[in-house]
Amino acid sequence: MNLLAHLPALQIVVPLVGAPICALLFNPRLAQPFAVLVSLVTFAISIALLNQVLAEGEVVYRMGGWEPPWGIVYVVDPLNALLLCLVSGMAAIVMPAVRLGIGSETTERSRRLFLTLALLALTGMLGIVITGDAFNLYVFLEISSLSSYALIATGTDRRAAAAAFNYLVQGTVGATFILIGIGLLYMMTGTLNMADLGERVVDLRHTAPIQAALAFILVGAAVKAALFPAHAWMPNAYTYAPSMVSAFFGATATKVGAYIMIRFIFTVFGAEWVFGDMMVGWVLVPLGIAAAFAGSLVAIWQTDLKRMLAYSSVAQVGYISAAIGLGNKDGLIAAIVHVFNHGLMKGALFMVMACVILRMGRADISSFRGLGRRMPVTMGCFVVAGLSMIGVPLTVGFVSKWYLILGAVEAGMWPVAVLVVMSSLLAVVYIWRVVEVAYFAPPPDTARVREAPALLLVPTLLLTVLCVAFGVATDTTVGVASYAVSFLMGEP
Amino acid sequence: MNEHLIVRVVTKMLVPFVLLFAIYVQMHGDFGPGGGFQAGVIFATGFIVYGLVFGIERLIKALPLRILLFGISGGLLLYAGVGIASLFAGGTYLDYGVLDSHDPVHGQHLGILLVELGVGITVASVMTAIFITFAERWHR
Amino acid sequence: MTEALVFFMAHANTWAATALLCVGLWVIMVRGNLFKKVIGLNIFQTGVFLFYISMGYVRGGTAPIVVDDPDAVYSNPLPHVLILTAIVVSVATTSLALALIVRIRESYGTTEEDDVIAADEP
Amino acid sequence: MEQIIDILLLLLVVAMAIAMARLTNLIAIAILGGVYSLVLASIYVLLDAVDVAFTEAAVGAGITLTLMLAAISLSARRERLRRRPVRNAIAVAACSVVAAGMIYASLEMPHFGDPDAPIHTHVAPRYIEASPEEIGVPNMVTSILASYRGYDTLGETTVIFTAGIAVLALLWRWRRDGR
Amino acid sequence: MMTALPASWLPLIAIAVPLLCVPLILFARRFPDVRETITLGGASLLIVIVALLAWTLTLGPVVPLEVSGPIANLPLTLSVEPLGMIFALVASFLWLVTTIYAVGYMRGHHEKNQTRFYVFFAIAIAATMGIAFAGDLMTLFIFYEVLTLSTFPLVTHAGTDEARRAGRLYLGILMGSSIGLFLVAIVVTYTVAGTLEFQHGGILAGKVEPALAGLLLALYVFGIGKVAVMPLHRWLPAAMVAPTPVSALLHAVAVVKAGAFSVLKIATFIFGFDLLGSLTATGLLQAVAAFTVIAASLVALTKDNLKARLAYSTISQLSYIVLAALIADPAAFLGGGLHIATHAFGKITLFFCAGAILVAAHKTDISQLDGMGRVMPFTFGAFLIGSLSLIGLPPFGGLWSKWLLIEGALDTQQWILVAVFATSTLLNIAYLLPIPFRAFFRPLPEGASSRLHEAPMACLVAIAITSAGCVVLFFAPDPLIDLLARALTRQGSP
Repeated sequence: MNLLAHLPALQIVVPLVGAPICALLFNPRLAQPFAVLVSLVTFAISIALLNQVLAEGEVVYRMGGWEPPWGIVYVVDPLNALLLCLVSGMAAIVMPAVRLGIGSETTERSRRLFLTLALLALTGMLGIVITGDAFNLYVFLEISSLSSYALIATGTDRRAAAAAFNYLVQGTVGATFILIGIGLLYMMTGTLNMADLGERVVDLRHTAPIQAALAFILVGAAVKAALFPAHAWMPNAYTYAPSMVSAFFGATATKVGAYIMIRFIFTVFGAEWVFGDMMVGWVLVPLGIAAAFAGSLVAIWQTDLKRMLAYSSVAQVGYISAAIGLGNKDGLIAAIVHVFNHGLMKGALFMVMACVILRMGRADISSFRGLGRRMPVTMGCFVVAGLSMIGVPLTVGFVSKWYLILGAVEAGMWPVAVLVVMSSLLAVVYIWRVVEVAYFAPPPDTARVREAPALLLVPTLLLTVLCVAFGVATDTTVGVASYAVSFLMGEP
Repeated sequence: MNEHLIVRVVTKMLVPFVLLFAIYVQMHGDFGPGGGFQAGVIFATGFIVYGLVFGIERLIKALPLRILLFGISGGLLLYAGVGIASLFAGGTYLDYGVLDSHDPVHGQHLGILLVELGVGITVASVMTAIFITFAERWHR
Repeated sequence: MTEALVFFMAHANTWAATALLCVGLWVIMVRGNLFKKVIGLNIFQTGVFLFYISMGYVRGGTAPIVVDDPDAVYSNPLPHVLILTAIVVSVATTSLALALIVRIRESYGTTEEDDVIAADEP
Repeated sequence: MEQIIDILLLLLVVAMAIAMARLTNLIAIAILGGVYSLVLASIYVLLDAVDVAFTEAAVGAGITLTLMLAAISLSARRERLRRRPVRNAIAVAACSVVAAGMIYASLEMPHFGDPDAPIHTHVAPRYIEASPEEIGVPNMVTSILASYRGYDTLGETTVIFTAGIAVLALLWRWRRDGR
Repeated sequence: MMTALPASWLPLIAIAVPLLCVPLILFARRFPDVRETITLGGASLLIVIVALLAWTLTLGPVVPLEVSGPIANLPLTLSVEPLGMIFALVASFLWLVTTIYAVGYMRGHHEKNQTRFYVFFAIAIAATMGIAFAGDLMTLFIFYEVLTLSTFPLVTHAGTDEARRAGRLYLGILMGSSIGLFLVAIVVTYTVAGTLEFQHGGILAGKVEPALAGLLLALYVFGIGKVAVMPLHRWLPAAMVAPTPVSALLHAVAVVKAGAFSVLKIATFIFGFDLLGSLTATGLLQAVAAFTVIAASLVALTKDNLKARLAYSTISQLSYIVLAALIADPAAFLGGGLHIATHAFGKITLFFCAGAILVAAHKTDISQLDGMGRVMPFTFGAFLIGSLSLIGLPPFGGLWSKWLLIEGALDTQQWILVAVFATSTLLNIAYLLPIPFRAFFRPLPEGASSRLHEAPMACLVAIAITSAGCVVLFFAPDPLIDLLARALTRQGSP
């Protein structure tokens, strides 16, 4: 059996098989390393896939050997290859620190189920991203959603369960909307294969069901991506979830929603129609800008910093949506690059929160007083990641912002460009107030607060370094993104 | 409820038949309605009835979490395992055709049988486990 | 049958499905009781199921199980498969939702949304 | 004739749904929900979806009902009614948007039971004609479920698995584990 | 050296040297003497390198150095060009002087976190070098931001609430303007011109309709908050809470000069004289700058706090350079370039004196300075020199830059600007000269003289050097002017 030929399948099968095995490892000391191993292997596979795609273009894998459209196929193009790397990479980075069980009520005994759920969430997200079949996407969407509800609910705060329930209700409604949309598409075309859909939809665009399908799918995806005003589930979910869960989902979950949006718009419905006749851009861009402002403004007033980060995610999703809405090459590049970059920075920031919670017990703004001296490395990471949230040059944030503005200017949407930068200035406020507290305010007591343990510090540092590395050498991200765009815009 | 003699006796007689019917549904899925999922649900119903009548404690004694977990994971592993087997047999993932080198159709039969079995096992154990967890909370 | 009746017959199933969707959505959005929300979710999803199954039906067709009549017309099995999966998903969601409700009930002592929110007011 | 029954059952289902929406006694709602599933199942039978009907019955009237009752028995039996004019208005608006979308879409949908609808002409024929030879299983649903789209079913099993693990992770009391 | 590696690498080395000091300083944080020796060594080395560059530049144009940057097909280029050369020379020289001064000041004033101060100072200098040698807008922007961030800890050095407020204002205005306006302007420039390279005669000429060009010009002038054109000037006075060496860095060595330099460079090498001259927006912005010149001087008159008065004087002096850029005339360009140097020396002298007074006599207000000249004759002598140079009287360098500026205004028949320069000169006299006169001719309040003395030696040395610089610039401005003149001829330009 030639492994390379089966990479797409293994990408999903490895974590999918890892989950039940992990559930059976009754010895907790085994479960943790096993989960880490699985996530690492998964990450390796996605790297290999990315290289394969960059080398020989689109990779198609037929499940069960049935040719499309009768069977389910996996289609790996640069876009989902990049996202596979992001998702599995974040999982690999976050997984080891689960052992500390920060903000999670899991005990030694129940941790293996926690890890199982984490692997399932990983499986689900990867499945969403990699599949080329509309209904298969829904199935894996549900896998990732269910596992994430459960993971969030294992937070120590009792509000975690309530937040998870709200997420469950809204998430299910969103997913069902997507299901309706897929149903309408299927009804009109008779197929579920995305590529096949893309071909057959072309002649049917004028029909009402297709237009309705577009609406339903976009709304559903917007809920999953927490696009304002459908973001209601996110703040509580990320605030009360266990730290590692917030770190993982903060970096990946909303991105997957954005991916669904991109995939359906560009591969299935066809951009020129979506942005031309349907004028979806006139919905996505204003919503995105509104999200950017609303999210940032609300973030400024938060005292719980995990919540602050959640609201900043609302804003960042806004940028992504606005970038998609621009509908031109640079806009799409900006969207894809920002999906990746924001994953890095948000991951880093949530890891910082984990460090602080581990040491101070909570991530309240007041618990940051004087941390600049107490936890220099952690706060250093916060500053750097924060700067890239602001969009300072030499950080990833700057790159995505650059392409976003570029796209806006090219689309002739001057106000958008201006508004984007203005809203990004709000980030200065909500990041800097933390920096000030950390470096100017005196520490509350003389109690010795040690720097976070290596298990947390190393991943945090790693993500922070990546924030800068990909901000300086952008050939990987922007390169892959523009390659992906050439696929999506149909000039491979 | 478990002091009503008749109920208990009837249940004792009923449960095996329920399980038998479940197995029938499981096997008959190829020819008529039914299949792994339905069979699993019915199978679970059998246990649930048992638990309702004879008390959750006895059910837990009969099916401790370890066993259930083996069922829960085992079914899924069986399903995914078939896929991996077909990988080793030289096909793509879940390609049952290659399971039997001579007769693809027979391979398909075999594969379907196994995966349906996997579905059944997982569904049955999951449903039972969920019921036990709820009932056990209620019981205390 | 008159035109109108034909038209009605041609869309009745979809409209019924739509009605279920709306009832479900309404319950989810308006009712404060957590169980009620779960019920709403189920109704909402059954609406989708009905929609799919209806589109799979073929007039004068039979269930998609091979019968030894060469020119038998079968209904479209694919929607059935999709909905089987969807039903399973909805069961899974329901049971998880119930588990969450049990936890909420145990930590808040209520299953009413308002009380839960009120309980966390500082 | 069949059509008439179909319409009547549809009306019944919608009526039951509304009833479940209005009722406040949760036990009653749960049981009504079981019946609701049975009626739905009979509609599915009418629509030739026997497998789905079977599943709906087994799930709705079996598992879901049991779990509902088990969960309800852990908490208040009645829903507290409260006037929510604003939320009600929003909800009605949202529902009417959804309804409008669906009805708008339905106007150009292929007619109910129309054999020439795209879904009956594009992918499905292959399943109907070739599956007996390719798979050798008379029940096409099974052959699609387990083979053509077997991967979806693997996902479906994973969903169930997830639910099981999730409930255990959330509710199981670990001190009594193992023994 | 020259044979070892091509001259085009020298700019990179110039940036690297201060950065290399950083780890060394950190290692030596326990031993102040070592730490400061390292800084001094680094500074001297930097001067050597920059001087070397200047020499190579006189031999002929230096090939730009290109490295791939964050944005695809926008490489970061380091190129040597006369205007930047002047800036680099001034900055590197004054780094040395300021360090000498800082040694005396920080110790005499018992400042906390001196290591942090030296570290970020070094980073700021590195950023300054980057700005000076930037070959394209993107590079310029990146180092511009680095400079902003690296000076933030210096401005908030004290760590008091006041310092924190000042820091907020500082970061808010500089970040806000640069990301909010400057960046947008750069993106637009890139979209219309297709490049960001500084080129002789500008890159926008003929590629953009006047309205957009005007908008761009405005975005640049206001986007470069470091040049403190009103209404974006508030950060400069606020930053006065910082220790004096930092003020020197802000006002003379790096920050505001970086702003002025950027404006001058963009005006000349992005827009070009011809395009600039043809824009109506130029006139409007000239009005803004002129207003800043006058208004800032008037405000300065009202300030009793010495450093505050100097701050406002800086604001008005900076707008000189903005005006020079907007006059779009060779003479004015020379004047602007030269003013970067002359103002740097004049203003840094004044700040050193202010700091010396603070260290020696703990006096911050002008009204407290009566008779101090008797006690600190040296300091106040230097103060007088600095003032005269800023006013533009012989025998001090300030004369030439102001002269050239006015000449430029005359060339382009912009009589109003001539008037503006004249008025502001009078205002300079009005707000600067009273200070030394007070100090020398007013009697010392009773019983004050006993414990008063001159500032620490290191401070005096630094003061001596800078005030000497003012004189030198008067007698030998030609090298600088010649160098600048090359910028206007094709072969000398980037």
